[in-house]
Amino acid sequence: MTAPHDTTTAKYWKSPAARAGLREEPPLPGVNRRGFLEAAGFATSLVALGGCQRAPTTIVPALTNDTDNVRPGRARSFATTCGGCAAGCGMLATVRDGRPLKMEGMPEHPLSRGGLCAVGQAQVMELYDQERLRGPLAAGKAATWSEVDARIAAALAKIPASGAVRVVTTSTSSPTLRRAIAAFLKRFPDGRHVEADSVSVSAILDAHAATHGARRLPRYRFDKANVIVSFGADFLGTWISPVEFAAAWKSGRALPHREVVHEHGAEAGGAADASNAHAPAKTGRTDAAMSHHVQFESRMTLTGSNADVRHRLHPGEMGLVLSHLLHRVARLAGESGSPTPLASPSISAAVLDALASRLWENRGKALVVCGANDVPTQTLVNHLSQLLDAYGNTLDVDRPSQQLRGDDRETEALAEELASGKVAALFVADIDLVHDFPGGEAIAKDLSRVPLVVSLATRMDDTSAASRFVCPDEHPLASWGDAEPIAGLFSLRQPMMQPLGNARSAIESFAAWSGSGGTVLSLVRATWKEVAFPRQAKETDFTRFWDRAVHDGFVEVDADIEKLAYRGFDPQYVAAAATGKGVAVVLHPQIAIPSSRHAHNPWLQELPDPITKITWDNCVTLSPRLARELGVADNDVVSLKIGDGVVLELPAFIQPGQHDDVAAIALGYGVRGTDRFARVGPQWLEGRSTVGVNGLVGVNAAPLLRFGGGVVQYVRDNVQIAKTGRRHTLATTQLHDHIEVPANVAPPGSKPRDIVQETTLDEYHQNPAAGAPHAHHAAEGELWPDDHPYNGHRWGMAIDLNACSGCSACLIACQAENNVPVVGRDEVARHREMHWIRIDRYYTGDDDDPAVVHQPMMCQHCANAPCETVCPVLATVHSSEGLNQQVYNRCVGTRYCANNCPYKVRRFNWFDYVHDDALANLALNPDVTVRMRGIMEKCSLCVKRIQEGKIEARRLGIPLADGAIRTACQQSCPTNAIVFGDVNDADSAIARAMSDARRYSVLEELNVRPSIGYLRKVRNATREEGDV
Amino acid sequence: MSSPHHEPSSALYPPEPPLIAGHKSLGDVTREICQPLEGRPTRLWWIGFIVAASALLLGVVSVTYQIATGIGVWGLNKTVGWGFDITNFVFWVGIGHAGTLISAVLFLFRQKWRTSVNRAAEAMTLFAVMCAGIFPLIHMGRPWLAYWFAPYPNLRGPLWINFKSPLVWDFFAISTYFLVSALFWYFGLIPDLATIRDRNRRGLRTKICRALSLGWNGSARTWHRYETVYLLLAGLATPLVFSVHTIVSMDFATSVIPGWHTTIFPPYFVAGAIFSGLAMVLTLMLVARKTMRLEHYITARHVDTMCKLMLSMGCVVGLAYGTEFFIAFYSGNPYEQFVFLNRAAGPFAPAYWTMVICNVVIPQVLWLKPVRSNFAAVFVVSIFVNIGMWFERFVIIVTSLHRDYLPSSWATYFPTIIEVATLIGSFGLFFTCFLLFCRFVPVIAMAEVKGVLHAPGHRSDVAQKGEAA
Amino acid sequence: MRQPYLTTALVVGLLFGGVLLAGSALRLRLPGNHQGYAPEQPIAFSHRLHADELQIHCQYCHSAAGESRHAGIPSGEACMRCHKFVTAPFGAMQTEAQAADAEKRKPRTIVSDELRKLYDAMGLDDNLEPSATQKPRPIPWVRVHNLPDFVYFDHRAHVNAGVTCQHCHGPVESMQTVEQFSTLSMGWCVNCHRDAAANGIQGKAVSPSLDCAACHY
Amino acid sequence: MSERTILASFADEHDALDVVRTLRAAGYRVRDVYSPHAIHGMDEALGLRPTRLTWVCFVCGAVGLFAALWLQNWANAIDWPINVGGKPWNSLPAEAPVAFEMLVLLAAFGSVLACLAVCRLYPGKRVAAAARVTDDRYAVAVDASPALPRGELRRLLSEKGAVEIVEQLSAVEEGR
Repeated sequence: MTAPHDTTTAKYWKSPAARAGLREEPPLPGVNRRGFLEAAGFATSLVALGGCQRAPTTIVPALTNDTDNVRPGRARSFATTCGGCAAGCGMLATVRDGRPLKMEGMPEHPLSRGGLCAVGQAQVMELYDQERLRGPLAAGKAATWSEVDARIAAALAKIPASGAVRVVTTSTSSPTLRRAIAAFLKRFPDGRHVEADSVSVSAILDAHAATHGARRLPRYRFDKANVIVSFGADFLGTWISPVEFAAAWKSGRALPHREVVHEHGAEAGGAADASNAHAPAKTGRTDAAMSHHVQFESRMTLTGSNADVRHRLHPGEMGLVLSHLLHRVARLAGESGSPTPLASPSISAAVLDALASRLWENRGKALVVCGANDVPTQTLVNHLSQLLDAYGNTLDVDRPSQQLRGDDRETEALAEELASGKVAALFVADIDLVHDFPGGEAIAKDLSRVPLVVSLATRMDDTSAASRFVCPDEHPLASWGDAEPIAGLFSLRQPMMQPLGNARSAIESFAAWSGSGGTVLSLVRATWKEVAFPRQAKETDFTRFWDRAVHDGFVEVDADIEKLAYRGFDPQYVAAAATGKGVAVVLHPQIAIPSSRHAHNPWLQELPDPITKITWDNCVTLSPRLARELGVADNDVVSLKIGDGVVLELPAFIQPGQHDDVAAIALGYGVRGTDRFARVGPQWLEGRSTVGVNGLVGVNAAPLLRFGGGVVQYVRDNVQIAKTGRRHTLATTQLHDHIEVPANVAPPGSKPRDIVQETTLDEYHQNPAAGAPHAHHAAEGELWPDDHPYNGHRWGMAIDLNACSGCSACLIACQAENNVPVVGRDEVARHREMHWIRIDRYYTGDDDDPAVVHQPMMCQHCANAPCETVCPVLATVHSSEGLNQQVYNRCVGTRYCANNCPYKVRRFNWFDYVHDDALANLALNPDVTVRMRGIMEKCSLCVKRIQEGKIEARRLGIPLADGAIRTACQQSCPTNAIVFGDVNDADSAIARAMSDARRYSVLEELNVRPSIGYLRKVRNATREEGDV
Repeated sequence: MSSPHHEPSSALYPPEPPLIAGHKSLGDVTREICQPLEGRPTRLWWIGFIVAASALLLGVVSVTYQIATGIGVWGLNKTVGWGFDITNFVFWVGIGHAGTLISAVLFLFRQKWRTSVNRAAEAMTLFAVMCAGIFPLIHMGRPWLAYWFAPYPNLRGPLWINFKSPLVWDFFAISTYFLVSALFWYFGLIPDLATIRDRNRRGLRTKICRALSLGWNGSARTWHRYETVYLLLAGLATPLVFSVHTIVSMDFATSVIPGWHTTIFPPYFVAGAIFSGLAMVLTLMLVARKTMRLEHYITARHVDTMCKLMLSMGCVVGLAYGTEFFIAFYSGNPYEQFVFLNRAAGPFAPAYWTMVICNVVIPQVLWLKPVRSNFAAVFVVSIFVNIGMWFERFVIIVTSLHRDYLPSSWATYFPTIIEVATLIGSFGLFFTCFLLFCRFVPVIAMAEVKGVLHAPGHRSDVAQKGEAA
Repeated sequence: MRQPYLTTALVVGLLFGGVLLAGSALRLRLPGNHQGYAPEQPIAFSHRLHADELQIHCQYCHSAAGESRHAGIPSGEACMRCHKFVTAPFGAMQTEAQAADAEKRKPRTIVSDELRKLYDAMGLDDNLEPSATQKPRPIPWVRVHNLPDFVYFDHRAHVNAGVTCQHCHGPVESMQTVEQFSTLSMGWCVNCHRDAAANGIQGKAVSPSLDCAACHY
Repeated sequence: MSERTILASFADEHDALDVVRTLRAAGYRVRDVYSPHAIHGMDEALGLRPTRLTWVCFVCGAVGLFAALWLQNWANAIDWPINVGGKPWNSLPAEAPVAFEMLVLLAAFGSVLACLAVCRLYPGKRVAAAARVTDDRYAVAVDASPALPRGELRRLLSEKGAVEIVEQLSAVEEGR
């Protein structure tokens, strides 16, 4: 990596010494975080002050000198590694005035390739969280580190030689942390590091142990696959490493730029005109490479919603269908070995035949993934992958994933050990055993019998509450750390600010308890020197190696891992069908709240689930038919009962596309402490609380989990569902799901609205403009062609619906960038969410088994904007660069503009939204205002970034380069679905996108001439298969 | 010298009941109309006043709460940005139309029967426009900045206003309408104020009347100019009446929202406004007639004529409903078709059918003479029309907004108690003002009634002139 | 009978004139216009002394003006670049130096009252050594130039376009206490932008934007 | 002008109208007639010329119209042209509503204020209106200068139905 990072704001810093104010090298004695916060304070006072009277405000300059690196008001980006989940994506943190503000993806990072998911971006909210523990606790009381360390040491000293010492963490790929834990455990004869994942893929590793001889999680290469078959794996949403997979998945489906083929050479008009000369040849048929994605799943996942072909499948039948598929492929491969008569599956033989031959034809380029945490099923997948020559091609086991390595057997064993009282000391880091694991309540009881329980949780979770000592880990944004998500990919984490309290990195804590001590920086450096540095030959000097790592954020070195050998084709087919098992309940992670760790994040809680569009709650989703049979409607509270007596009461939500014998519940809700959100929204006469009857946000579904077959079972059969008669309103951001209007009010002969346009790959090959419902209107003349010429820049955006997976990372990017307030459940239920960008999710076709499309929707910046005409006070007008500007100062709040917006993208400040948490306010972007009540707001196309880009280019005396300005949503998008730029710049990516044959405007017939173009979705399936 | 109750002498003029019944002399008119102002208020008045003032108080409290807390206390949302607020606005503007219509338009058409009702109708106009004017003000997110609607020189560049916005047109139309209506009303009131002034020699009332009557002495030269200017005002007010609701309708007609974007709106709104205004005038007149003992001034003939007018307007409104549906069907525009089907069968269907039944079906009973002459029945019909016209505006505003182009953004709307209280409060304001008006201002234009006392059919004038010649 | 009209006209005219006169006499301004605001600062820093007499360039202290949205208030450390040595007015220091010369001793450190405040803030004792008791703390300067809500001003864009500091801030180099020179009203901004678009800045053609979003976002 | 006037009151408008015609035919100067309501034909009988207030109305209306058109054009197209919804800077149709409203507003207020001015009506004006002319009497004020035969006049008035005849020396204002 040699090219300097070029972002809109700044270069990364080169060495830690050059940067002032961090914990390691305080530049001036006595500079503490207060100095920085006060320095930062002057930016917020700008926002807070107003009115006509002049109350004196103060400007408090930083105490330290203005070094070359810190300029008040200038933001700079630093490379680091995301700590949001175990995936370890590369991240750029934008830091201004000593505080990290905005998390963005790192384009050069080999895993995430520039994207960053919603969770990763929302970390700032967790950093600036009032309730994050900021100092050690002993027996619930604040203590000092030396005191706590001494007491822990004393307790450890009392452990007999036979005493079991267990360190439980979530999967961690951090070499330093693993070393620190190992060093700590070395002292104890029976010391073990247990990795436990709240959502486990243990079965995949176990299956590889069976077929390849080692517990190993392959790295899935979706970018190398021509055919992707997923059995319930939500790899675009929550499975293992969604950002990495989404980027790779998209790169296997990217369509080349093609323009409309005109018979008479007529132009498509508008923005297309200028760029035609520079465009590649206008071609007829091209064989655009696009992978074929088939999804078998029981519930509607984000991945399923993006599949070319989707089949509903009972979770209990997955093994059977896989067996059939494997059997067919084996026959094609000439492998014998299908002696077992198999039950016939619900998927038709023709479908399986076609799929098998498609897979076989694409062997070496086929990828079969399975989300089931079931060893026999995963073993079948491994055999199938072997037959399809996937290992070494679409599956990488030589540089495997280390992102998830949890072993459910060990977790189960730990639970048993706890129950038997064998454990003498337990250290729990980054995982909530009590809340997230089977038998959590029993674990809570057992914990009280363990002589020493130390929790390293960052907040008071159920496990911490049952621990004697809480030694909070520092937030990933405020401490050093590292990760090795893929064997040989060392990713560094560096602090972005001075710690806000007295928390201590887990690395440092374990080092302290093992007696070796050391600061986290010295420990990380030591690890890198001893582990990473020797595995590469590029740099010979460790300091240079280290500096490069700090600058780049990651280093690629040799993987130090043994090769695997396939043990031979010997499948144990799953013969049984799923019949007779009644309704199964499927427990799954939610995209917004992938684990209970993030339940305290208001941004994520208010992030609508990409499929259900529900915020602030989990629920039990039922298929329309099952709901009909049970007589359940949306928002009815139902009770779920499984034979062994667990009863759960949750509101129901009808989810089209779900299997009829499945009820699905999201994990990670009902978390201790979420009662804090009871009053998160505006408080008024009819305002309702954000929390449910249990006083928490959502209900914890983990009590339904069980150990079985050596794994945690996320599917439970024979669940009894009954109505309770109570209702609980689920706050959804979308009321009408279908692209067609309701049948009772549909005009006779009406067709679905062509808001989202799509076509099939075959049709696209015939005609790149296939799927357009009518001829382009844009070419028709303007009424006043000379009045508004747009001679300078003209900003535009194109959104590739074929790339957009609906993951909603852009929502959080926008929220962080533009200070979008959190409004709470009641306000969302009243359809008053404030997100500037939303993702419209439409169902098409059959209600029970629909196809799904996702469409990001934000202000379209129409050239003939209906909103502008109606504003009486000129509060929304058009800029000379084609932006629809919203001027908060001038807005009097008639809401006429919002009414007249055909896209309904304007958001009104119904109340003064809460901004009284001074700490949380540190996450506010000082370069964008915080709007008061009574003001309309909406997407500004990140005009702050546009201004910044223009001013910087002018300052440096260079022309504004294409791509120098990136909007927040564009930056974050894992699939690069969003292109932004100057349409008047004929060489720009946006001009090319705007002239693409797939490009269309939503509601083109209104002739409002949006500046946002959409690129038509293409499904690699026939119309029959894909429900197009 | 002819009697005031002159029988028409020619067959050309079929016998008509007199405009003013009860053989009144000029002095009777003065006395009977001034009496309610000079005596103590009746118990009925007090009851009405207390009820109205309580409603007003409720409204004041709810509006204060709303302004202090935010528009969020209404049930609006990102999709339905206007609900009760603009519904009430259009409703009250509509009510405010009959007054000026009766005063000005009927004056131009020389409809002498207007004299008994024009004063009250004009007052009603003023109060209704006041009620209407409050809603655009409080519906703003930042009502304290409402003065930004006016184009005044400022230190912002200067930054003017958007003269292309229908809301600016509205601002000009409503304020002009209010000012001109107030002027028209006051101008017509001057001679009557002089009458009150001259009846008493003492008291605060006399002092106020002396100041406000501007030294009116009934001189023929003044009357001569006064009549001309009154005619001019009527001539100006007539197109003004039509312009106001035309402009109000443009708030919707110039938008892009299906169900709003339609050229039928100006005439449709004007007809609807007159319809609702007449209904409210009828409601009030029937009440005032009973409670203020004005049976001789507001006669069956007045009510009958008003009923006929109302019936015809109801038919126009019904025609508009039908035309809208037909054009939606005929246009082939799926969005437009959907909006109308959604009105009739969607979530707000009850509101739609309430509107149709109240505005189109029920007024048809007015074809029957017995109904028109049964004041109780007419009263009930007028109440239904008032309800129906409120729902018409609700239907237009809310059903069009709640489901427009992108199904993803479809939403519902349900009013909060604050909105309901504000609506009640606006009625409170209206009736409080009206009751105060009944107490302090002659409810019937004495000078005008005196002018027609001698002229049932006005044959006497002609006859006299002929004799004199 | 003309008197009433005459009287009315006269009264109205007098009232109007009175308001105008009173307005200008009392320097009444429209709400929000803080022209002339000159708050007392925690340290009586004199721009006249530093910028005029000593000819220190504005951006020596306000060093971020060319690179950042904010011009930046200098940190205490920036002051210390000079005031490590200059601890009191020149005259006083000279007198002490002469006295010390005369008495053949090392000159004592003379600290003026205002600079004492700076050293206090920096946590320095009488000999300008880090104090054991006093921790450094930033100096809470009072903001003079304050824009209304929802407005951004970028120093960088203006400084690099060639707008002089004095253009907006007025003759700061002549001010003992800094006061707000311009109205900072929107019209003031807009008219300057219009003027610059037509006439350029110091003969250089520039393209100042009149778009709302140039400042409002 | 202080002169002697005979004020004759009538109970019926037609009597008043009749007597005015008769008196004027007989060469008497009828100063004014006071009535509780406008009497049809009285302007003719008194020989009043049509008022020119209509022209005031027209001029005010024209001023309102053109001022509004000018303001809108100047503000939106010349002083600070701002792109609103891609519409042209100045478009007459969009300016029509405001221009019309301003026309009506200025015309209405202009003519009323002008009328009050020419009629010398203003707040606080003290009048000595003839008795009951704002109630139920019609009063005819006849110039009773000594040159004219007063007895004859009184007789004529009684004959025509005057219910009351008063002679007074008063300041009589005369309209233009």
